[in-house]
Amino acid sequence: MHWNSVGEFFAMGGYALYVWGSFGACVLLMVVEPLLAKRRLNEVRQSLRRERLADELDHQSGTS
Amino acid sequence: MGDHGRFKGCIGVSQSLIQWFRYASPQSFYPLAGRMIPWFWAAAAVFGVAGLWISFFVAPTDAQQGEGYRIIFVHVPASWMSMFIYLVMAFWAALGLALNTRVSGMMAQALAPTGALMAALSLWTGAFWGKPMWGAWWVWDARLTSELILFFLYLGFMALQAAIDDPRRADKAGAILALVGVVNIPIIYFSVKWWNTLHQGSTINLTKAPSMAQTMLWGMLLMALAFWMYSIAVALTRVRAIILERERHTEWVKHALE
Amino acid sequence: MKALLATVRRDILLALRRKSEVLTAVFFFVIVTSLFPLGIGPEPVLLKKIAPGILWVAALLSTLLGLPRLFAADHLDGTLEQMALSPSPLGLLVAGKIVAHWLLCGLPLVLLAPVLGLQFDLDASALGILTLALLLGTPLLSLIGAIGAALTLGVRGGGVLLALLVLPLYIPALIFGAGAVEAHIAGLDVGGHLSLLAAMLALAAFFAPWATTAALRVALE
Amino acid sequence: MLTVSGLACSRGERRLFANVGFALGSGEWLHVQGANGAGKTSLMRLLVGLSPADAGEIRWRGEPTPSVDFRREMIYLGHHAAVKEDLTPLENLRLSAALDGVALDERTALAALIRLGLRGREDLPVRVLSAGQKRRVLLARLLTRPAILWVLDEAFNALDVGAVKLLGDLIAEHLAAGGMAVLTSHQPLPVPGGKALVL
Repeated sequence: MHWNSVGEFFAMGGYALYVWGSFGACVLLMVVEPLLAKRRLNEVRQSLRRERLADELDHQSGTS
Repeated sequence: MGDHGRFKGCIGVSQSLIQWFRYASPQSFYPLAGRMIPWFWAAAAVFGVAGLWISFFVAPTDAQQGEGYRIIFVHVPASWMSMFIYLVMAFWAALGLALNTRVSGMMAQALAPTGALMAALSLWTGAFWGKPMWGAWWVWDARLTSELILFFLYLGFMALQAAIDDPRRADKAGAILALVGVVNIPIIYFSVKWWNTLHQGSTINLTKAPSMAQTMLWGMLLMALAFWMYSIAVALTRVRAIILERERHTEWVKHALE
Repeated sequence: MKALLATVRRDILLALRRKSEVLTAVFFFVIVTSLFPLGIGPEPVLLKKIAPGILWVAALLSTLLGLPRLFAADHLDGTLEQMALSPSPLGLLVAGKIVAHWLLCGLPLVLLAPVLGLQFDLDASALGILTLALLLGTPLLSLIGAIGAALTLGVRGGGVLLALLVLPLYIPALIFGAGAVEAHIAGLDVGGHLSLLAAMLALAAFFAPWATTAALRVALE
Repeated sequence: MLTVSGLACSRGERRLFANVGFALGSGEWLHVQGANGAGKTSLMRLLVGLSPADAGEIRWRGEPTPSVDFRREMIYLGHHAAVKEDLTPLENLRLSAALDGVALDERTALAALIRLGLRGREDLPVRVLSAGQKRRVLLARLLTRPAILWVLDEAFNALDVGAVKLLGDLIAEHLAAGGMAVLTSHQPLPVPGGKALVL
């Protein structure tokens, strides 16, 4: 372990902007992308459920 | 006799593989992908934590570049993945074109945004590395330039797929484009490299500059594995969404929702 | 082979009935290259240095202008369907169309380039290399462009999309084409550049009609 | 000669038709009927090989299509005019023959145009002709391109009474000479006999 303090770790030997800018961008995008993919999946599921519900309602009103 | 038998065995295996791809229907792939995703996330997390530990706490400070070189632990994996994903995408595309399987086209479509993301990350981290090392955010370095072109190729692929309404036509057109891209990428890469040396470009290189210590290599490998597992997990999530979107009128989708 | 020649003749005949379309691309080439000295200033040393790049980029963009029409007109009036069903192999007819595109949109640029190069103070031997590089490079542009034109056939926003798809693939041609002239001006040997251009042309001549045909069949489905 | 079995087709997620089958021999013709959107044009496109079928097979002389023989012996005229507006009717005929690799002499081409009632318009650009006359230029290809199987999609549209009668006669002559035809149309066709296929 070659960091003497937390402050030194975050300072990255004067390269803080560049190192954290790179790692930060990676973390940010790699969090956002799965969330977007997940949302897309949930949206389809949601609309499929709605469709199924509509089908059921349609069916009920038709038979009653 | 033995050779003959082995040859026959080979044919048998490849034929059953073809059969498997042909019948790898969206219907059976959808739950399979759902079961695999958590495992890939777990693997990505494990490799990621280990990789980050090495990149920040184990790998020593570089003699020439100080702490700034630590950017390679994300830059190199992102660049590798951006190229690798294009190859995988082209592979699925070609498979879809040759065997007319539905899942392969969907896989290619699901991989493209992740590949583009990796290319974008590679460019971004390259710029953040270049600024302190070269004194400029952008240098027409051979690697960065070819990465930029790769990024354009991804954008073109996604734009073409988005512009075509019929999904089957979109798959086929995308497949042809991906194959043309795969043939061209090496040509583009070598031409850019040659152009770069001709114009006396920068001689410092991100991946070669630090005297590559063993630990650095390990850090890069672990991070690359983490990026790889991440890409698979995201692509599988996206392919599930695509499967449901495209197959929404089929009977099995109605029962697939728990 | 007869079918290929027939297609070339047909496309040229059609273009001659509508001269404006060919002339637009050529005029574009002339005006774009002439705009640069106006924008940059008339300093001969600088102009000489940027001339190969400018002439090549202008050539790239002018060939791009004619590409959306390469298959679109035939697609709209149904003649492309007839070609796909013709007893002659579609690949040959497509090759004929690509040759015609080069004769109409590429060759005029090759012939004009030496004249336009004079604006940039290039000497006779540099003009010769420029012409030779364009002669090898412009067919390559037509071949690669045809793939893009076929892929974007009948697609929303096809023109812009075509540029997005095709321009990255044009980069090697640009690098070696413009590089040949630059190398010559710098007193280096240009054999390598030109033979690489020729190799890429050979590769494209082999693969591009095939890929274009596949893309056209997909578009016709 | 032409046998079709188990043909299925879907557009997007919608199934247009399934299990379509028929056989045509020398001198026979098939009338494909169906409401708008039933898939008549889709069937024609499958039949000639422009789009792939979901299932089923099409054989010509016992061989799966699209074979070289099939391409040579089949002519398909669809909704599109498939003529070049900037060229004259005569040039149009000549060029399509050249692309198809078929020899065409001046006499045959002129005779075809005259038979289609385009006398005096051989040298005008197609652009100045009326919609019906453009159709006639297209139909002239039936006479200049020797084919056994005629696949005509809505060929009677945009034709006046005279032209409808003329096309009926052409088809009847073609059948009498041992040819075959597949036609789509909403209306009854002025061609005697014929099998019917309702989608």
